[in-house]
Amino acid sequence: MKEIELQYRHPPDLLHDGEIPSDIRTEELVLNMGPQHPSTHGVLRVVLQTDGELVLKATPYMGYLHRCAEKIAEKVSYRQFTPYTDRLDYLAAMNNNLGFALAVEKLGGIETPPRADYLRVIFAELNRIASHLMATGSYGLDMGAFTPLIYCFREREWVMDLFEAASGARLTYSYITIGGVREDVPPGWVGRCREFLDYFEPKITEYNNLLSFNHIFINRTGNVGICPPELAVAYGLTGPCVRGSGIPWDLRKATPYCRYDEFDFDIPVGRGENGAVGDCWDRYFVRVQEMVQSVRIIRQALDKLVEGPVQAKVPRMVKLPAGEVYCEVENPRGQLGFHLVSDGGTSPYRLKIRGPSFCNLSVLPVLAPNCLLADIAALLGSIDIVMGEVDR
Amino acid sequence: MTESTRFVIEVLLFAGVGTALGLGALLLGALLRPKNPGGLKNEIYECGEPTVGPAWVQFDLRFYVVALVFVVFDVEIALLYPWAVVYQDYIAQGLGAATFWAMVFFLGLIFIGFLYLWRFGYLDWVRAASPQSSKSKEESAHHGTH
Amino acid sequence: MALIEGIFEPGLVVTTVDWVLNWSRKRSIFPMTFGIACCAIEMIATGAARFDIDRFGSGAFRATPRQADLMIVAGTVTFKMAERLRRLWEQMAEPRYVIAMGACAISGGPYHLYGYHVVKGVDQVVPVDVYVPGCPPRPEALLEGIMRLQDKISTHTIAKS
Amino acid sequence: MMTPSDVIELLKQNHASSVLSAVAEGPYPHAVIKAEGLTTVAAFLKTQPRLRFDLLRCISAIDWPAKNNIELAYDLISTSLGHAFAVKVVLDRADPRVESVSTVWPAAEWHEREAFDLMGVEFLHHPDLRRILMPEDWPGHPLRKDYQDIVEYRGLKFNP
Repeated sequence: MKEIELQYRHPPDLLHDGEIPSDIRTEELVLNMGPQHPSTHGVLRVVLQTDGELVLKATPYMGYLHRCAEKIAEKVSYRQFTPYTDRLDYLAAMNNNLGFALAVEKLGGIETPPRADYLRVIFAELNRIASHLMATGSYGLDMGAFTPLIYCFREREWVMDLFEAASGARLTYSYITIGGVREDVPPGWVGRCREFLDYFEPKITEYNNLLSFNHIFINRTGNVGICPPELAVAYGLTGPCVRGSGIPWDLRKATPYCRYDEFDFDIPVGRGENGAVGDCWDRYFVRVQEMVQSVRIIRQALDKLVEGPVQAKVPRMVKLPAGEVYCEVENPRGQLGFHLVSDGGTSPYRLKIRGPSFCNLSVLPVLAPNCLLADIAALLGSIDIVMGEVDR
Repeated sequence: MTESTRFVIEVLLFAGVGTALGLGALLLGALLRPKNPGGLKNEIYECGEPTVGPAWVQFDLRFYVVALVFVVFDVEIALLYPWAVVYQDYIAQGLGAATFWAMVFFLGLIFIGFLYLWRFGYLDWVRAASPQSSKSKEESAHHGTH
Repeated sequence: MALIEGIFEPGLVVTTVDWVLNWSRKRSIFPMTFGIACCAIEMIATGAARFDIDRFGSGAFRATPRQADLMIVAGTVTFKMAERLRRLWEQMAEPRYVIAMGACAISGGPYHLYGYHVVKGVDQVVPVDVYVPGCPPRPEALLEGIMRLQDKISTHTIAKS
Repeated sequence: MMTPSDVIELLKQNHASSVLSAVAEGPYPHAVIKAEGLTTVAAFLKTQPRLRFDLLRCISAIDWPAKNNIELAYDLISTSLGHAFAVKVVLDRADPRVESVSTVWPAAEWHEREAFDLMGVEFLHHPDLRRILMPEDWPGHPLRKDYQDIVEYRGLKFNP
């Protein structure tokens, strides 16, 4: 798989070997794109072997934020572990809660009331919008444009207010718990949510004109870090990274969960409008289009919101039968999987968390060679990792 | 107090105040800021990691070409300023066209050099013919880090 | 220790010099972009338009410790990261300050009991000036932390103690 | 789109020798494979036109000190056909050793490094088996049930 012919950024014919006299030899410089670096989106360290401007080899070193989530899962009860799932992918806490709740409910055979399901879909999609806003904003920052970040945060603050009204927190909500949702949304929340959607939809076209179709941005991200489809699937890429390479693989459509099959939305896929299919621009633009789809889903979910209880009858100390389950949800960054093994006790016997960013990052050493030094920031930003779920 | 001595005094005054402000700020800084070098502070900052491998390596020649082109155009702009200042007076004396074409000729000469570089691709970044890859650096990258 | 510290007796001149010195330091604290985990997102939100840290003069987030005065430890410090944190703190120029933002930086936070790889409190690694509790603390809490740091800076004096 | 029982049935036809046991119903349909036959079964699962499990989602290492073994669970899904399945391998706990499947699914590289790092499972012919999360000189494998917390590491005390 390694010898896939990657399209060189500079066509090889410029490599007129004969003309460059061989005595102008150059040595390699080993650089640390270390744990404290503005464009590594967290504490990731990449050792770059560079030859002048060209990167020959990039080896990522992780573990600087390994917070032992899986060991803690074996010591605390099921309900107590929900706050730790917020802190896995701290930009999409609702989706993490949903993943863990679905895994526990699947193993315990717990049915959730319909209103809870719709609320879960609404909050998961709202959190997808907030997470993609952060991703596009910080990607603009990586490429040197400061204003997109400020615009994206202006919208993100509105979503934060909606979350705060419902769950009380801005970033780590623990709102989606086992058996449903912690409490019902306050009165008038649905109206404010619709108001946000009407305000937000035209803003996406504004971002496109501001950043997506900006000539410099296209020059920096088009044709950079091209990831062919089979390489993407081989390295376990999921989410916008695999859809950017042209594969319409989305868990919400492939294996629908939590009533996602009742909504119609389509899966944006990279089409290579500004360079090859699967380059950085495609991965970025898939995220922008996904925000549009999320708005559609939320509108349909708000219309279908039925009255009723929001919490199933679940005992305070959840006790699951002995058994095993692997349950996955479509996080903004990819498939977040929980492999839950229970021995009948009140706390998981073993909980393996499959972080999408962990797998998406594994393609960096394959795509980095033959990139320019500045393209590493573009490549890393387009993969959009969160170190909380890489290191767990 | 002839015209010229007044002019000289003005220039000296101007230079004096300039340097005084500059040096004064530096002196003030040296007086007020705490100063205790040593320990890890003198180490090279590389994103919080100890550096891997030497930094004094044989760099690629392209950096030199790009630097040269920059110096040439920087000097060119530096020469443009005085010309722009006095350009008004020459227009008044009716010599506007001549001075304008003189500057265009000057800029054109340098631009031809730039076109040559651009055409033959010396500005594009191309992989060096025979990079001297060193396995040892990768090993030192391994155990130099934990 | 600066050249003029510790020479003069406290008096009218020294207090005015103190005031000017502390005023200039506390009104332009340059924080270092040192976001580790979830608190980093709240730190960026503090830097963004709504909670605008620029009102306190510390909006210029510097990427390198050489140009930074303040290190906001925003997130969980693990054993593997602690050494790098110490090195970064040492490489900052005096006068340097540290804000421990979030429960993880203060005492290991939710990872206190069973986190085998988490340092229980960043004050084991670097001397901390201001602790901002919360998980993650709201942007207003971080601004409060910066105000308390400004109060702490204004107590500094160059007189002979 | 094949149901788990079809997958197991197809597996038994082609690789009956290496399939020890299989469970089709329940929340987690899987087949337990002999450690020696893992790479051949893996290649079969990926290339078989009716299976085509091309996305290796997760490798989880589960420690059973009571049964004195370590289980490795490979969760697979096919992006073209949409069905999911899991394959398990049971290894001896004292010296867990298995062939690496990174040649079949390159995604396994990092998952195996993590299993080696946190659980101490040795993967043969792995391109680059190093610790991935813990520091290189960290004693022991933390996710084992009998892991004792260390008291001090490089001058930093543990004191919970």
